[in-house]
Amino acid sequence: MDFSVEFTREQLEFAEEVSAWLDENMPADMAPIRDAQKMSYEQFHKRRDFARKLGEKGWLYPGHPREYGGGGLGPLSGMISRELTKRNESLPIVTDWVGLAAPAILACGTDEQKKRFLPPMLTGNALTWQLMTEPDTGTDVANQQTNALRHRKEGEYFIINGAKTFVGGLHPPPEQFYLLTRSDLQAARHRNLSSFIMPANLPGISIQPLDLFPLTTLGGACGPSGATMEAVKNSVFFDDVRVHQSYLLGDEGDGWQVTMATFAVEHGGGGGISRNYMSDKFFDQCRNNPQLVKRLRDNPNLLDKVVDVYLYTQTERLLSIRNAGGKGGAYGGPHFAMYQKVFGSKYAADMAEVLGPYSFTDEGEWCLDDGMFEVGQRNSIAKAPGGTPEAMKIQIARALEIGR
Amino acid sequence: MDFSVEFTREQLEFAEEVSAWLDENMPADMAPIRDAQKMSYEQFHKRRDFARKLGEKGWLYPGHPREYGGGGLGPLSGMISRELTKRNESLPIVTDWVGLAAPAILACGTDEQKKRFLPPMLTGNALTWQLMTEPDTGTDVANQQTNALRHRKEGEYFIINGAKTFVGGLHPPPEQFYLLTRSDLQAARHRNLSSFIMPANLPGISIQPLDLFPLTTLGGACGPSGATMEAVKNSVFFDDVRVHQSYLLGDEGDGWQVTMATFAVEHGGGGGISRNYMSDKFFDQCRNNPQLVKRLRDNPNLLDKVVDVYLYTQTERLLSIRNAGGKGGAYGGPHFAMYQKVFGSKYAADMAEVLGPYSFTDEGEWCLDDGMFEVGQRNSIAKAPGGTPEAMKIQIARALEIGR
Amino acid sequence: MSLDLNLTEDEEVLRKTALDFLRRDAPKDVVQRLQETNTGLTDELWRTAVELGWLGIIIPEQYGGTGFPLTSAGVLFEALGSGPLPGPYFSSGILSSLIILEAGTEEQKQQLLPPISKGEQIVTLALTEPDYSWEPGLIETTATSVNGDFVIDGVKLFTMDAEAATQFIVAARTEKESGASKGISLFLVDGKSDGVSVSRQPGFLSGRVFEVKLGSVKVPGSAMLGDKDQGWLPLQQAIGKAIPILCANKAGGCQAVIEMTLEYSRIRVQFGQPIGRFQRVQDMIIDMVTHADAARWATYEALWKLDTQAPATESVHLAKVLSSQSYWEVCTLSHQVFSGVGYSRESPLSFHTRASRSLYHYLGEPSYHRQQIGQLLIA
Amino acid sequence: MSLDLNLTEDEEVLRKTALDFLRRDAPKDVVQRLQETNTGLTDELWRTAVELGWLGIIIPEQYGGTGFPLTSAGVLFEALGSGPLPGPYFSSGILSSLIILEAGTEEQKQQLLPPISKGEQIVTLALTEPDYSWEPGLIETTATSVNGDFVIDGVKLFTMDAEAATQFIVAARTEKESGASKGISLFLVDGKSDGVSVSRQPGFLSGRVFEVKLGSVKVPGSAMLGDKDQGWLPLQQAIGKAIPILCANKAGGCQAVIEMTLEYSRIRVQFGQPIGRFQRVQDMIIDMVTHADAARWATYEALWKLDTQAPATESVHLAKVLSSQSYWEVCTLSHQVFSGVGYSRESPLSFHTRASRSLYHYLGEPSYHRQQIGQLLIA
Repeated sequence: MDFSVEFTREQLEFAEEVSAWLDENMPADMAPIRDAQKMSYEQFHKRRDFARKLGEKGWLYPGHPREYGGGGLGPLSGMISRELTKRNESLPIVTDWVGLAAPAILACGTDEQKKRFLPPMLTGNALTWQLMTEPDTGTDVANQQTNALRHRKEGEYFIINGAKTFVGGLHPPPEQFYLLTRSDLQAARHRNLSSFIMPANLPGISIQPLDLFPLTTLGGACGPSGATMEAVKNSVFFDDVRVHQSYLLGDEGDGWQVTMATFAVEHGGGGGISRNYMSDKFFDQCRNNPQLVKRLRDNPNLLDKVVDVYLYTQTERLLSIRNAGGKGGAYGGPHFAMYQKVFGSKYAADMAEVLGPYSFTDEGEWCLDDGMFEVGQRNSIAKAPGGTPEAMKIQIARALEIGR
Repeated sequence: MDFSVEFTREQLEFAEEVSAWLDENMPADMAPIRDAQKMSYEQFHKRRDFARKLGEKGWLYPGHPREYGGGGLGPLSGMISRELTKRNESLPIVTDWVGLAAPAILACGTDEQKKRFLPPMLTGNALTWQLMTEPDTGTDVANQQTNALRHRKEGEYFIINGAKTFVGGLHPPPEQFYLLTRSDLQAARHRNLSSFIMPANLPGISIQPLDLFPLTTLGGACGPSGATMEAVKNSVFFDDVRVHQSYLLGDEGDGWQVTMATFAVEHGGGGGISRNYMSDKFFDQCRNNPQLVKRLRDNPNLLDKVVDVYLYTQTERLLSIRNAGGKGGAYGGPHFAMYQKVFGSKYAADMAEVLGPYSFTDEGEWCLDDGMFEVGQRNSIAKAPGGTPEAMKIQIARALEIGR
Repeated sequence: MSLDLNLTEDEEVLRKTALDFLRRDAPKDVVQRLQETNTGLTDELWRTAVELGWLGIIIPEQYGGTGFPLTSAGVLFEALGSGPLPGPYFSSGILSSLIILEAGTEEQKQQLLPPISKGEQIVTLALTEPDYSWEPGLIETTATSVNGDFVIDGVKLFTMDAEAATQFIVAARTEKESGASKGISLFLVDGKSDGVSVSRQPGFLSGRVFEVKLGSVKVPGSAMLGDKDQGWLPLQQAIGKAIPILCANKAGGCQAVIEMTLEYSRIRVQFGQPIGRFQRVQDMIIDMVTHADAARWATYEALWKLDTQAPATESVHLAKVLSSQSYWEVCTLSHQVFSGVGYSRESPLSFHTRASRSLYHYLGEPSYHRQQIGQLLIA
Repeated sequence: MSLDLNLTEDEEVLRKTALDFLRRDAPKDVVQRLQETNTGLTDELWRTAVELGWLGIIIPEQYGGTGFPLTSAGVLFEALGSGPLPGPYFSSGILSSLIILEAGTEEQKQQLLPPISKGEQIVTLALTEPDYSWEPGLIETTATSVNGDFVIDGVKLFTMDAEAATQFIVAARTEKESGASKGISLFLVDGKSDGVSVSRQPGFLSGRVFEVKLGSVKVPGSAMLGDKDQGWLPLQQAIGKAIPILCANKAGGCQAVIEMTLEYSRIRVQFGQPIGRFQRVQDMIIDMVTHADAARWATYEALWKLDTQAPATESVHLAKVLSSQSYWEVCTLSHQVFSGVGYSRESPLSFHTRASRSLYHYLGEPSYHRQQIGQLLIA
């Protein structure tokens, strides 16, 4: 076995190339914004503009096929986010939702659809929100109440009515929606759905931001790309929205298959090795915050809590290694993502115990690490984004061949 | 509110009377036998004989109605087991299974049945095993495969065929079985069952002890009455056993109702306030075992494990107080019993961590408290006796009005 | 055995009154608005609370209160916890009053307690410092004697309700060379004194906590509560009595969260049935009930012991560990059941999440109390 | 990144051979019988294991072994853990061999290792005493120098495989006044020496552990492994290398328990469907998999670090904490799934339950290793 995570010479050389390019092309004033809910319209678009610049080089989605606007870079692709991460910028801001729609298009779209939809998405020109969740549709994704029904006379058009919620991100509207709907009121469950990839500015569409206190789930928000679109969620309302059938993704009635292709990517954890930035910062505090160092030396019980956090985060890392290293594992369920969600709130509690009430304040002289821990604590209660642990357990049980 | 658990003057006076009687009537050589699987036939019957003596005075089941052989003692009844407990004898050995059948008879039996069956049971003359579990019937009690079918010609007889397992106790046979069967192959689920209270020595009955390593669940085995019949379990086989209909308990087809009346008693926890003898002994060790005292002073992490055990056992005690004190609680599920089962194995692990491998040895110079902890550790994995935690959670969810 | 877990008639009235008050005067939109203010108060709410006698509930009659047992205060604060109602009710009416009762001279009690009871003065404890701890060793604020007056210097962090308070009880070191708990004195400091500055320590989860800077604040010798250098013991005793009332407050929060979760799990439908039918959801709720029940009964047992003068130290520590952890965990689990709709700042669940976090370390975090239990277990 | 979690071809062969061996030569009835014996051995099994080279797997070729990397030994012992196969394979072939390699002189290695590798000698470590600990401070056994010989006095408890062993490695104090880890020397003591007595410490869960009494046992000066007073460091280093192989053994046990539990949950029907369909059962199994996966990969990462001479201390502690707890917890959860049928002494689950308990404290209980991690985290 080999647990080393060293880069090849080729990768390191490419990293230098990326770094040099960034020195030249990355605008100033892109310092991280810990609480993304506070990102202004200008700050947001500065990041989008930069993403387009990355997109021109194929570096926004470096792993996606080059013919559709990706970088086709294979094992080199990881270097780009690594170099971005080093600079600790709140980037790449436009990738998150495209990241889910693009694989669905690659898996289920026609050649024509791939050529039409992917390039603007992969070059950062078509910000695309995924619209699945509805007020009555959470874990039970198949239970869509938003209807996309064929127009009675102009049969090549669909008329969409309904509401989506907990979707999208900062500063609407985006360019596109990736939308799941019910398109057949009679057909059986799982056969009554259709997916669309469609413009977001059609008449009858309205968007309303929600006032939520967590930003995203624990892992996500604490990284350098914490300030992503996930920071703000919205409701989207469809009121007799007229959409041409050419925006259908997959055939009419194929919505469930398209969705499953999306989930396989969303819940799989992506195959990268987990790095938990919040716990990194936490251990830094334990080593370097003089008051804390003193308390931990005097109070072995508190130090034992630090060990708890260590064990949780090591388990998280080891499960992500299993995910990434793949073949040695016994099954392919989203075990890592589920663990991170369930135990994220457990180690958040331990961190708070150790750090004291400093964990909860996010501004001023007495806040730690620019309020990172307060944001982390808020996020630790959010388990829904990207799929609830319950939904993941359903998948894991299926992978273990005990669940349906 | 009042959390005091003091006795009334009347209770204390009665306790003295009991104590005096015990001084005179309890045989010598009844020292506790920690591992009840090692209790010999002679030791067993010595205890049964003494139980009959208690039964003559109505002190074997002091709370049950006097007219059927109980003591009718009301609030005084607790004093008897308290005085027995003080002497730390492995008593009262015959009570356990009668304890379940008797309430079923009281709730569902006819007057005639009560008069016929209860006195021998409550005076210790009819040891009665409860036979419910089958090889394919655990949590799903309604799924009985043992058939009691009317004889085609002699219609007042039932013919019983099938197998029960994980039932009964030491040194078979007992005098009676309290048996649940399927009596109707056509009727709907829950309406196809009948209960019997019947002799255990009929032709066609055979009993085979099982070789199990736990004795009972955590709480039970660690008390002074740990060495109960539960220590050994058996399989019981019925091969064309002929039983007269006068042994039916409740009407034919009422088996489910009778069983539910039994469960209400079995899972309710009985209303007493929990005392966890194993954790008592554990805290004694922490205070008085010189090596352990030293380790706990030197090692705050280990002391923190002791605190974990303390918190578990206090929670257990508090839930039992809620059970006993009743009306303040929000619902009436078997929460205390469930907690004890689920967390019993957690604090068993903590105890082992603190006590070291001494926890696992049950004889010789180096074993602690006469091997009590080894027995406790073995028992901590046994959750089925008296109902699995899963079955209890079904009941709790029902009591919370969310489960069916 | 005289075990009896029922409320007395008086307690039932207190409870009902408090719940009615919340329903009528402090429904969820009011609570949400109050949360965002620096005082957690409106004049009307304060006036009503004073009229109902809540500020003087544990203050003896001779000092203008009603002198109810601690258990009754627990019942009241359990009910208020279901809001949870913001405001300095606990800080002033319970904790500070108890400190004055434990530490103050007869004269100080007569002078200070009636205005607290009438709501004219709002007093809060300023104890913890940058080296955050509920143990005495880390107090660095000093009070230097100058011609019979004292000059106080230091920084107090995470001071509850400091903006609403008219006065602070400040723990300061009057003797440097003594041991950890010796040489600490308590002072009543007017919030308007020169040298006092108060600023909020912001954060959604932080609650109403403030930095209180004391820069050469001059107070008269008469501002000292009780004896010089001897402030720690009465302070500890007062905190020990106040803790289970705070625990009751958290237990009330747990109960409210459980009720809203049960209700939601009965009406929210997924896969064709109420989510409460799913074993995974049931197990979360069963966990919540276990936590909350243990916390509630540990709390009332501690209160009962205190009211009957039984040794209560261990029970108080137990109650604080269980209730701090329960409230935290009950909210976390509830969020998992509610998912998206619980994340809204308008959701009452979020009020409780916020309270469960902001009260977690207050009067000692669980690990502190666990340590104390550990010492008692091997004593 | 060169992350690769696959076994090498050699390791696949080792694994397959070991699993075939278990199926053919040590099926469940044999394991059950061996468990009840004092040695855990039969002559045939031992001979086969020797022929397969298992006793010399980590012993370098110049001392008669095959000198495989530690990872390979991990693969072998993971496979054997699925039995779990009783017997002194680990005690002699891994732990004692590593101690001799770390502590012994060149001459001692040449003399002692070949017979271990050939299975002619069975060596086990006798370290822990009534004041049970894996830290050096509590060793009270003494070795007194008398005319170039040593006289050893003391009691060693929970000594694994002592009945099967022909020789013990005994840690004894040769210098009283030194610090905790100084003044300890290691001696090779023949099991048949005068003054040695061995008796089993019985108990279903205790495994094959023995009290070894050393009453004025005389050994020649040449019996000392390595340098006088300097035994603790090499002992610690050997234990550090042996631990992850023991962890692999536990990981193999976990995997076997998970497989039997999965299979049972697919075939056992209650309420008209396989119990694996119930969320409560699924959640227990998901927990088991989480525990076992973390333990397994922590173990192999530690082995990889040791084999590549990377700093491995933290990883070794991590592996021991996770694997001891995982094996314990996986068995406990499995019992909840199996319920009654798992309680039988004939059930293979009970073999694992027994092993998970008896190996829990061996080479340091989790709290000991947690403490070490804590120190590293703030170092």
